[in-house]
Amino acid sequence: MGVTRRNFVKFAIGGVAGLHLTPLPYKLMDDIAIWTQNWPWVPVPPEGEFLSVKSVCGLCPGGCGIQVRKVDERAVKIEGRTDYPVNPGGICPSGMGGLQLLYDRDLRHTGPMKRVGPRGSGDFMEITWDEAIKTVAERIASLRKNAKTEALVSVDGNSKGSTLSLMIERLTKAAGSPNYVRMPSLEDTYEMGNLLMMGNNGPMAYDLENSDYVLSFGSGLLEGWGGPGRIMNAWAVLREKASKGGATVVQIESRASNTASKSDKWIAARPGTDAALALGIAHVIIRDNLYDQQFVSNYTSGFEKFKTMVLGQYSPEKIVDITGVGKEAIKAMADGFARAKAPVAIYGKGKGTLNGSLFEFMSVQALNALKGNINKPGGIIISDPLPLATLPAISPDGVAERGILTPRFDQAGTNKYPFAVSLINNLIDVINHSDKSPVDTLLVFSANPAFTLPDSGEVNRALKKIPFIVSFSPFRDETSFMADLVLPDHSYLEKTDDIVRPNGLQYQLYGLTRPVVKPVYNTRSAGDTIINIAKAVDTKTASSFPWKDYESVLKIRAKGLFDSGGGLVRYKGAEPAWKWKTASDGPDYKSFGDMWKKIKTDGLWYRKLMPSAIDSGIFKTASNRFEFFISQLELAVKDYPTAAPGGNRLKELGITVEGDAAFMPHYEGNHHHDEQLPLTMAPYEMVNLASGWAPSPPFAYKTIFDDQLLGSDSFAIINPGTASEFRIKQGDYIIIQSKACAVKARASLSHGAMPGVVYMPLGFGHTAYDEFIREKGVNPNLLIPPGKDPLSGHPVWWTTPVKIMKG
Amino acid sequence: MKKEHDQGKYKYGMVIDLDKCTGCGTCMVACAAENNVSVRPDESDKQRSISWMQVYKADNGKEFPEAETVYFPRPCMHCEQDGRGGHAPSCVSVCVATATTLDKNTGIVSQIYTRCIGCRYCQAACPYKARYFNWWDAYFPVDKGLERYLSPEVSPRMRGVIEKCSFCHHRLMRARTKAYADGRRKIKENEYITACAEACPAQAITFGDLNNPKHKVAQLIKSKNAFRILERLNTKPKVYYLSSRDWVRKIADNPVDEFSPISG
Amino acid sequence: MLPFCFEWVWNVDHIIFFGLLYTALTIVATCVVIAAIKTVMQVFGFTRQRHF
Amino acid sequence: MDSKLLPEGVERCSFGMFILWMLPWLAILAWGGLAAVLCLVKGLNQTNMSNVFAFALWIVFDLGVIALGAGAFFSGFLTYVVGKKELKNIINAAVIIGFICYSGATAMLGIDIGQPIRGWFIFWHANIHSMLVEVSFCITCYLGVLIVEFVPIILENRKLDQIKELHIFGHNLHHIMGVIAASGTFLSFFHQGSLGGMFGVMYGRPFAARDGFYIWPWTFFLFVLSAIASGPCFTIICTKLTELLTRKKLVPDNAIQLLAKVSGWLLSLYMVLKIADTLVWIYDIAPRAGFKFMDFYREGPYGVWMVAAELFVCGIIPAIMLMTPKIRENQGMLVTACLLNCTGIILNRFVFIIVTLAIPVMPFDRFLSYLPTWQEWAIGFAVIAYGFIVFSLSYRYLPVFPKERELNPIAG
Repeated sequence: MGVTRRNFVKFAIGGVAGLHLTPLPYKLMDDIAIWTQNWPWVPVPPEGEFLSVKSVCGLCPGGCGIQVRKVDERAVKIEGRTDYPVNPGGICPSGMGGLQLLYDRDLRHTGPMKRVGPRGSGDFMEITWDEAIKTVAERIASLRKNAKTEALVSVDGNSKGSTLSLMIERLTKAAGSPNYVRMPSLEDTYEMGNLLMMGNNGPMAYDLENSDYVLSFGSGLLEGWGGPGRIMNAWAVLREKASKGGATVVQIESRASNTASKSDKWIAARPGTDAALALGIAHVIIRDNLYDQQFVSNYTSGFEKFKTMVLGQYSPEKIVDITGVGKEAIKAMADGFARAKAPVAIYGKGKGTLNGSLFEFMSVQALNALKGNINKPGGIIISDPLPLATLPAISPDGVAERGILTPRFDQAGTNKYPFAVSLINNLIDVINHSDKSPVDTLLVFSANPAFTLPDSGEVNRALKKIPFIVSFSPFRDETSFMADLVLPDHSYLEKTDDIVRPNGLQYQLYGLTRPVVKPVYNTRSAGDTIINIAKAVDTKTASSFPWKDYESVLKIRAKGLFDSGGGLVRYKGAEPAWKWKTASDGPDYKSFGDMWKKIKTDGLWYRKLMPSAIDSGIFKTASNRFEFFISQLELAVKDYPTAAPGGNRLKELGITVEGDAAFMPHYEGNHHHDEQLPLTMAPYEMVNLASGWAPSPPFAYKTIFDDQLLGSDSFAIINPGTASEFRIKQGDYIIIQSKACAVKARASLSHGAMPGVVYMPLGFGHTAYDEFIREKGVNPNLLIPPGKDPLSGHPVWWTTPVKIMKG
Repeated sequence: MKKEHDQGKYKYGMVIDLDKCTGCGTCMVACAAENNVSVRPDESDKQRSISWMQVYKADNGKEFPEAETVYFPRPCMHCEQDGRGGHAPSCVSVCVATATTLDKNTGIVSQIYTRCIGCRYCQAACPYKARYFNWWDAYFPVDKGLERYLSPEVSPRMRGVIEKCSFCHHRLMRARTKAYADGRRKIKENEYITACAEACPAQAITFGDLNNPKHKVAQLIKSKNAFRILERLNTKPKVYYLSSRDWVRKIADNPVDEFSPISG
Repeated sequence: MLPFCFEWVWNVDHIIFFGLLYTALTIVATCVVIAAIKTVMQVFGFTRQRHF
Repeated sequence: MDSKLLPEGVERCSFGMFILWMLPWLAILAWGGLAAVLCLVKGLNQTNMSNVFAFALWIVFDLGVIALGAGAFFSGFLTYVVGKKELKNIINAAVIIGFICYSGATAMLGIDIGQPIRGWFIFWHANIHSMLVEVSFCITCYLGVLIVEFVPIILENRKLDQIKELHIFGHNLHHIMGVIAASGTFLSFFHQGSLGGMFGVMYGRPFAARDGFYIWPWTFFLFVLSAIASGPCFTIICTKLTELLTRKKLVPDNAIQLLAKVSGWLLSLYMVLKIADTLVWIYDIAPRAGFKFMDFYREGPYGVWMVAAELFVCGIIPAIMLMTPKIRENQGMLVTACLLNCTGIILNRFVFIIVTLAIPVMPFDRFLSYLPTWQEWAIGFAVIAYGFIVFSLSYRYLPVFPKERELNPIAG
């Protein structure tokens, strides 16, 4: 049969029909289905063995327990730990996204770098570790050779008492410089206030979990205050109690923050008037005889003077005028606070990391003293520092001895700032007001002053003047972009480091991070780098650092915990660590070796809450009592010479009131009033946006609302009434101008804002990092002029006079 | 209706205590990290960014200083019905390619990414806006290194498909595998919880089997403060909320008539 | 669409839906095939082309 | 130049003129093609659609175009099934318009889905409970039917008709047209209805949700009705536009008047039902979901005026105009009524798509609005340009209007 036209057609039709009886078309369909599901650009995470590694979060001083889920060598998820006392299971959004901060190549310095572009550009060239260390060491060595060691300055953002901060201070001193400068923090305010009123500078904490009445003076408990993991859990505990009618939280804040919204009572006091309000409450408590008379008569001094002042000058009528809070509300707070079993008045605005006003804090602390709730359940807890071993003293040579004795550039501890330990803003001032920067080499550790300090413009000007800056930051932050040399630290997931008593914790806890993954990039633990640098400077400097590596330093210090006796290294979670105990617990380890091994795997050593009794001499003031009338301050005013002949000592300290009130907690009044700048700018912090040194993980930007950040614009919150005065509508661009600077933002109208106040979130406006973080919004620090808090000399963050206009 | 309780052995659900919720967003981050949701350079484009767990913000509408804020964390509601008695949620009954189904045995509404053609009908049908479309390819630029934290338990999605909260279904699988390895047939109450419930620092989220009276969720939903969002639509969501504040319960639904407060 | 797929269920819904669908398709296809076959037949002269 | 291809005995403009006329449409088509490539290669991020506006301009275009394309199946039904012989003079035009509408809509849908390459999953993994599956199946099948209906018209081209096989085939196809038209009607009925059903079954969206009959919400029937009420009007508009552009009378008045009359009656029936439906919606469905009628129109540009425009200006008025012989016999009035009718239907589709999605259901959610990007407009306009191109080509080379020769005798 030949191939005729007819046959061909038949064959074709038959073929097509027959084909459909075979599985071929269906198989092909399926293959196409599978093929359409494999795109080469969709990442396929490799499978592997699942592991879980316990550690501690090191992103903030809150020190939450974390466990990291791993697939082979890759860390894939961070979760909260239930076997860690701080945070039963939960962690904060930043901690949750920590892996992005570990792996994102554009967020991190991937190795030691030398700057090649202009300062601020972020153009670096990778060099070897040997070269990097040699460069720093030579720089320090040359300062030592020329006896100019004071020109070496370290800026340290690590929490106080951590081993790393000791090492940094040690390196600075051993090289011969007194200029070890810490970033300003709330700890400074606490420390100064407590030293003045109680003579005690041990860590202070609020026993929130056991409290039944929390009077919060602007503390953003839900904005990331203290250790967010712990505080949020404490919040749940308080809520649980509240549902049974047992706990009240009163939030005093001018903005309807999360804390204000979620608390039982929101009291909107004008920004900057907290001291007046606290003293107004004190007035009612004293007037109505609601204070703890036994405590006041047995353990305090200067009460009569305080009483006279408070009754004379802080009548509710006056307070209503100052704060805008109603008389009934003041009375209700006084009653609530004084009649509660375990009340506590807490201080520290926003996240509780930026310093506050010293007199404000002391006014709040006075309330606690009136109620006598010091080292009592639910009150404030003053305890001894962790019993860590001290490191052997350094052995400075002649050069260093000379250098250490030169005056600090920041004038901290001088007659002008007698109680301050370090004042970085003064350092910035000094640099900007000299022709040539007195600072030759600046070492920056775990800090980002170019972004986080007020008046950022001035800070950057100062940084530009410094001849040589070395950054140890693992992150590509603004300050490291100003650096000439970067010696990147590991991230907290790659190194062993201690977290010495997480922020604000009432019981003693030592946390230890561990390398969860092998270093992802060519970085080195800053502790090791410090030792390496010291060894490379010269033998004399090296002799102060006789250790093999940083971990051995940690181990030496931890030995102190063992020597103190007791303590636990395992936490079961059955009984919360904040439950008050009468008897000491532990130990649950055999030897120091055993203890250290267990700490290294589980990351903790702790003691359950058992503070020293009130009568065990915790007040170490001249009177051995809690001082309402601060003798040490009186001494500093009356006995110290004035800076300028014939000057007013009080004025020099920044105190404006006269008479006895100057030596007691008092309200300084509003001196910022300026016709040209009729509004107040109050920065605010958010738990889901990092505003400190470590950046927010990109994940956190999912949680930011689009009336907080939209595209590259951040929003300033304004009351609709105020906005209508300026004809500003939701989403309009506005210019906010202060003495320091003018910035552009968009307006977000909210009834949660106090009329006349402009609220701007801290943490936006980065100019470094990568596309997730860079150029998003504006940094309110630019607006904040370098004010000085009376007496402490620290920056004033929380009220800035501004004006706004449509932009 | 009477069949409703016989349908499945398990009915996993969630209770979110809005009095405890602080709006911190940890649930959102935990969810994104657990489920390989990528972050785009501009996450402020809320209409196109992906967040299976989304925290909504609402206020009581009053003026300063009476203004109050509440946060509604909103995962997929895993509805049981479409609102007119159909025994599949709105999104499931409309899906053209059977890419999403309601597992009658667990109550979980699944999403098969490799099956989805991206018609977005489910998105239009969902009143909770719980469904998200991948307008872009997942953002894991080459050399950025971010793909290293991806979990192999959840398959990353390609552009052009819908994704949504799965009640961390892979965690159920994990728990089942573990129970099986231990020779148990049942998983314990806290063995299977979602990443958001686990992460919540304020312990506002409780997760468990609504069918099991011993589970905390089953007890919590009996509270007089318990409610669901848009209850009137009758979609029978398995995510419940608790709030002692009347105005919060009131704005969770669209009441035509007067809202009657329950707490004095 | 075809009984090979796991979505396929032998229930009333499917029978009605696909029943109607395939009926309609079959009718259309049959008509076209008939037209085609008729054309082929007429072209090759098996039947005479009718004129109207 | 192309004179051999032109139908016999009719006048057509010069080839150069024709090319000039086609150029702008081709340009728009190319513009749309570029947009389509961008959307296919880069993804739907090229549009302004979002998780809120999951359906947007394209779907409005699709639904509008499919409703207006209903003229094809309904005229076919009237011609072949009911046996209205006078409609034979317009059925070709109706079929071509239908083909344009459906093929254009299908092409747009191909771009609109996130994974076009998996489009066939609709058929392969069909979920028969989804209205969209019903739509897809019926539209695809009906597009096939339209092709079968279109092929004989193409085969009537002078050159093609000379090929014996094709001539016979075309002839044979004509024979089966009755059956094809009937199945086309069946398929069309279901997909027009399912398109309405798509929105009516969104019970989570009280703005769109409707109760109904068996599995079909009332929108199912309303969409069918509105489509067959407006489709013929669109056919009339297209014919009138062609007559205007060619300056020729192409269709006898009786055909047009019949279509207009049928449209008018259907539209008035639709209006009665639509108003009843709206009242039920206002007084039953919305309150059940916790909404007051005015809640839907609290924010944004979509106010109550849309209801008034849809029901009265573009509903009742054209219905009366079309039903009144005096009015519809006036050419200007006829076209106005047809335009109003079509506008009303597009407005209806717009409301069901865009307004439904724009109105938040969760009370604490926000109202959002949407503006299409140029890519979306380009693809929308490209479909229009495609329509002009196909219709122009058909008019030029095919005997679309059987009475053209009779009505326009060439002098000499």
